[in-house]
Amino acid sequence: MKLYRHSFVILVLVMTLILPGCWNRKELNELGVVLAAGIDTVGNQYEVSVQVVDPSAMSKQRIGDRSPVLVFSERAPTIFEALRKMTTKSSRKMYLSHLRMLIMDEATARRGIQEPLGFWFRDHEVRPDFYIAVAKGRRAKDMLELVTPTEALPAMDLYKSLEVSEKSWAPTAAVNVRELFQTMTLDGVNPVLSGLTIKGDMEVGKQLENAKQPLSFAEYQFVGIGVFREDRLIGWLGEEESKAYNYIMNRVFSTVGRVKCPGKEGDFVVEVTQANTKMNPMIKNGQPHVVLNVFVEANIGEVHCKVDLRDAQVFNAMQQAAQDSLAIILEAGVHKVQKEYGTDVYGIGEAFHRKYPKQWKEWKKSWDDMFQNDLKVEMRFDYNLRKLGKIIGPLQKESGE
Amino acid sequence: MRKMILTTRQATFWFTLHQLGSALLVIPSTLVFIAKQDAWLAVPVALAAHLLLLLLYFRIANRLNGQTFHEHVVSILGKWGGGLCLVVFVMAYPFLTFTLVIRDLGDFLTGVMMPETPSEAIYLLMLAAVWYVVHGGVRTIGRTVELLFFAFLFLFVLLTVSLIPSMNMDYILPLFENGPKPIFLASISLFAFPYFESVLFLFLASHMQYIQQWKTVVVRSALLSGGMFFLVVFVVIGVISQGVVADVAYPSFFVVRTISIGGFFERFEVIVAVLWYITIFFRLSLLLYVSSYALAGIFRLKDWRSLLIPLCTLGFFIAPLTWPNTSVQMQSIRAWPYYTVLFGVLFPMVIWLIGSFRGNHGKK
Amino acid sequence: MTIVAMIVALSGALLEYRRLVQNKSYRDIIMSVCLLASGLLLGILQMLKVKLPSLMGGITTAFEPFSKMVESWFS
Amino acid sequence: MTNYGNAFANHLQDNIVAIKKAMGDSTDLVIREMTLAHTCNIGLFYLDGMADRQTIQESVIAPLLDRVDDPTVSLDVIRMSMLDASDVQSVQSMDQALDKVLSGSLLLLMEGHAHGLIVALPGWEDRSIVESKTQPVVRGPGDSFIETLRTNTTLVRRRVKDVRLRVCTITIGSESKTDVAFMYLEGVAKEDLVRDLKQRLEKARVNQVLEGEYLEEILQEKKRLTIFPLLYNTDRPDTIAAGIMEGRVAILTDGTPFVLLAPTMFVDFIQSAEDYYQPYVFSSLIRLLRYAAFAICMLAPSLYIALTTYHQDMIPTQLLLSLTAQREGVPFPAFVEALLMETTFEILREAGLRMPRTIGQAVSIVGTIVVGQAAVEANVVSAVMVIVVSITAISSFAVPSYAMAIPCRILRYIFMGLAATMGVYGITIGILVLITHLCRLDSFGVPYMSPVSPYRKKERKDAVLRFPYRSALRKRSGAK
Repeated sequence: MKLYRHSFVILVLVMTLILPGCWNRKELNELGVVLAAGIDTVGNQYEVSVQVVDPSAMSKQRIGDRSPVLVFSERAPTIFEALRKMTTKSSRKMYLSHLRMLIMDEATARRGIQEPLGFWFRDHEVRPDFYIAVAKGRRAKDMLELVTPTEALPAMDLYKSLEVSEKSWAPTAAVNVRELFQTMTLDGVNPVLSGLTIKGDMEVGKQLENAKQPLSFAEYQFVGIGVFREDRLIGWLGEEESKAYNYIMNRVFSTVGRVKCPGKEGDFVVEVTQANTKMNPMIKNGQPHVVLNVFVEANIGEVHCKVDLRDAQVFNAMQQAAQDSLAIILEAGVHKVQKEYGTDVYGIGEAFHRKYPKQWKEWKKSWDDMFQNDLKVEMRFDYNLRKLGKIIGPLQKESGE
Repeated sequence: MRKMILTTRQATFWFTLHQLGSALLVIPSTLVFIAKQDAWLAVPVALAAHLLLLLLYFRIANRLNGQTFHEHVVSILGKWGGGLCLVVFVMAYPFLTFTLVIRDLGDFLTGVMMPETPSEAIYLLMLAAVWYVVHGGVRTIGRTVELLFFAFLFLFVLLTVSLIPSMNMDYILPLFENGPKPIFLASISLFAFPYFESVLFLFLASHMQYIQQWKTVVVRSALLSGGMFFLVVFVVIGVISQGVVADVAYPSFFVVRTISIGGFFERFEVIVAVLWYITIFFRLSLLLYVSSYALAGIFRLKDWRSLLIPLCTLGFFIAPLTWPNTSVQMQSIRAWPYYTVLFGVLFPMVIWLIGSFRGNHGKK
Repeated sequence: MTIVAMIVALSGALLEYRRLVQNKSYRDIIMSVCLLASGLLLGILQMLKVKLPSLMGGITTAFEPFSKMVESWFS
Repeated sequence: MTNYGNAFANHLQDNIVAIKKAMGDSTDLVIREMTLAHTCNIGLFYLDGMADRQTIQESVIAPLLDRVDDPTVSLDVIRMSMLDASDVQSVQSMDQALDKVLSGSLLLLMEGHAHGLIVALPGWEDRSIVESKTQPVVRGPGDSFIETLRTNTTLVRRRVKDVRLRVCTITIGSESKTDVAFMYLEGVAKEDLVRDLKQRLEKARVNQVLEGEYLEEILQEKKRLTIFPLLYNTDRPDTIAAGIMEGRVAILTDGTPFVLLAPTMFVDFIQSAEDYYQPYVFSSLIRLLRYAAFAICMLAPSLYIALTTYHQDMIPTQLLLSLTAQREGVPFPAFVEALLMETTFEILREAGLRMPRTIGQAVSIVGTIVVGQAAVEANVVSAVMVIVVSITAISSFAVPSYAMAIPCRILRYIFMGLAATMGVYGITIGILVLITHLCRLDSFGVPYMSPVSPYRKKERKDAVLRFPYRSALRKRSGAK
């Protein structure tokens, strides 16, 4: 009898195997791997563009003249429809799990990102690990069509560039979908997105020629940070202000800053190796007050003025100058965000929420207003210049006067 | 000395995995929806409440004297009354839960892993596996769980450890934002599901050598699973913040999707799924075993195994009927605790009260 | 798929019954047949697309008042 | 029983006729008639090649001719004082006598005596003791069992010098009449286990036993259907000796160098004799590696299928792109591709095994390198598939026991099917069922997966890892 029973188990297995076949199977060569997607608003419709890898162009025996990626685009009132409509143009199913970049044009961002982004959260294929950016002054579709020289796959180029620049050049914000999701669900913080644009001749930039000589005709660039209120883009931060944003959000890993030499002509450049900001909310006279404790460690990277770096006094003066210039940047950044845009992208509201949950309940409703008008931001700095690099003095000796 | 079928170790692991069961994937969302960032506090509260409830179960267990639980119920409520109560109990609680778990599994797989696969195929495969392990009897289940628990533990630790670097303690704050009330309310959900199901362990008490062993096992497994729930809820809130947790269907799955360590240690959320299949497997095995064992006992069948296939079939066909769509399911999650109170608290309470009344009566 | 499941269940049950008949456990068979038949009946009804009530829907409507009540205590 | 007569006749000639008839005039039967002391007729019977001619000459014929001078000498006197052989017994029935002759003894009959003498002088051609072919070690004893039962028991006894070591022999197989010896330590091995084994073998009705596998199938419990080996087999005497000292029973079959050990647990198949001859840290790590190899051997192709057809989102982007590029133009689905390559490899492997040794190597080179390369070039399969298949194949050799590699190879196909229908879910269910199956198995009353489950604290020390000797005396399941 045991034999029968076991054969029963085998029967079950065999039946499940043979009978219904493979429902959800997707062979690799049936997939169009989408690496980047763009959303443009055209009238009342969304124009969704996707950048799909052409796998034969990726293989070793690639045929030289084919572009490594293809761009499909389609218009529909909703994202999902547009994506599905694309199947009429491509033999492969768009596979979204490997999405690296999602780019929206400014119009879409200004109309509200919640709606077009909903699909990317809901769909089971999309993973919450791609970056989102706003195409500044360009169409998202153009961004996808650009031929990039450094990497064969433009989307990977963008992805890596964003990662690297966030690590070593502060004025960009690599916002991935998880962070965006978080900032959108929390009350006391508003989202930001990095801006992306193309410099140069777009018409040539779309052709393979763009990657065929050392200097490209057109290239992308991450420029500044877009500031949102709720889910609508309301403005842009310039380079300095973006840097301020990153300092305050404690997202500076490393950056460089140009500082005027104290008492001399010329500038010197510091390389920030460590930056740490603590946000300390407090209530003074019933008004919100926040203290930002900024701790910075930096090295001198470049000196354009004639100073004697062996002199501790000079060095201290430089340190002070560096600190002052940082303070100016931060204050300008905060001022712009607070007074001009009046949207709390720094999450100061969240900080109050964490520390004073009761008070927050009262403030929650009118926080945007309070942020703009009542909030006092105080900054305290602890700026340390440490090292000089391989050489000590400026190469040019001070000529005898 | 009674015949020992389950060792303490086996029983502890089995019960733990049973309790983790489907809750591991679903419960963070439920708790966080109610208690926001304080949800992790609901876990110890529920655990404490559960330990109190266990005292009641222990009282009953003390009275078993080598009887199985269903024999005990019959001896208290009489042949017909007890039998009827038990049949209702079994069909409406362990068996219904059995079908719900199957359904949960199907919903998860078709929802986030393989949307085009028919749920029936998923049910069939899992039920075949569960049938096979339960058919081997408690002994086989015990051995299997002993082996697989380490796989489970390994995966669990791997996941938790890999999540810790991405945690942001700010998301845990502020504590007690809305006072203790939501925490208690949230803890009810956890207390009811899965901890009321500990009443089913009474059916297994007769498989242990001593009742004392059974008690330690139940407490230990509660602590173990409670600790894991705590860790999961805590880590999940810490990584993706309460707003997101409450808004995604399977937070512990979602959270792993966001992980990328060093650019290569990423995209391993399938581990969560595997983890979950393992717990579901043992959860189903316990529910099926208890259902068929108790039913066979009530109807005085020679072999409880003869009910396995019919029960699996019934479960297979009831599963699609449990809820027509996800919204009904969401809604039912809120009512479910109050339904299970009937079985997790009222039923044992009645048994205990009548039992002690009769016991005292007999002594006088 | 439903049919496959039915065939599997039936063949499995029949194999089981051969053993049970040998052991003369007729009581077991009766129980088992009852459960199996109700299961298969449900399956057939589903195949015929008969609208069957949802279980959890019923439970929800019956116990919603309690949950509302408790939730009101805690809010 | 066969139809030759049962008792000896008084007349030598009658006996000769009877024996000739029983053996059917086989040409290798030597009948040497001698007349001692002029009147005493005796007959010597032996099988040429089975008995050692030289020894017969030196220890039987020469002494008889020299020493017997009394024509009335009795067989008993000859037995007691005339022969130089060490093992001489009296034999009463012809059946017994012929059985002995068939296994290489010499039968001596004398006119007027209705019984005979059996002189054990086996001397057939033996293979010499060489290094183990199936489980060679780098460090450790190099000898291995051979086809002769006695040599084999000696090899074991040399390692277990204990008076409690029991060797008992039974003969099974109505035609092959194979000697099967049990070796165990009295008082260490469970008594009912030994009894049980013997009973089962004695009850078995088989015609022939040529190798241990015959016994294995007879002993297989209760017709339980499994593809896993429930008895451990090896040709290494040190492993067997260790097993005996752990309280297990070794079953030695005449005519085969493979010895069985009962009871057996899963972990035995992952252990190698060498684990005990290397530092324990290293051995433990190597064991973990073997478990990994076992898993890879079983799961690698199915995981490949599951990942590339269901869970592409689990593959890192760059890898996915290069996989996609490789799969461009491959006409088959991944499942068929895997099936094709795995089967090709199994064929190659089988061909390589059965081929004459000299050609075998050429086949494997042609098969693996040329076919693999060409298949990729021709875009029939993707390059990664070839890598996966190779890894699988190599892993299957890392499992020290060939017996365990077999179920692994079978299961691989089942897992591939599951992966092709249900992806990782299918594989997980497969693993759950597999583990359940393993946990349901018993090998002679010992759970197959012990000491891991059910957990045994003392025995665990030599299960998955090898603990140092000072903390882990090698005692396992049978010891009670």
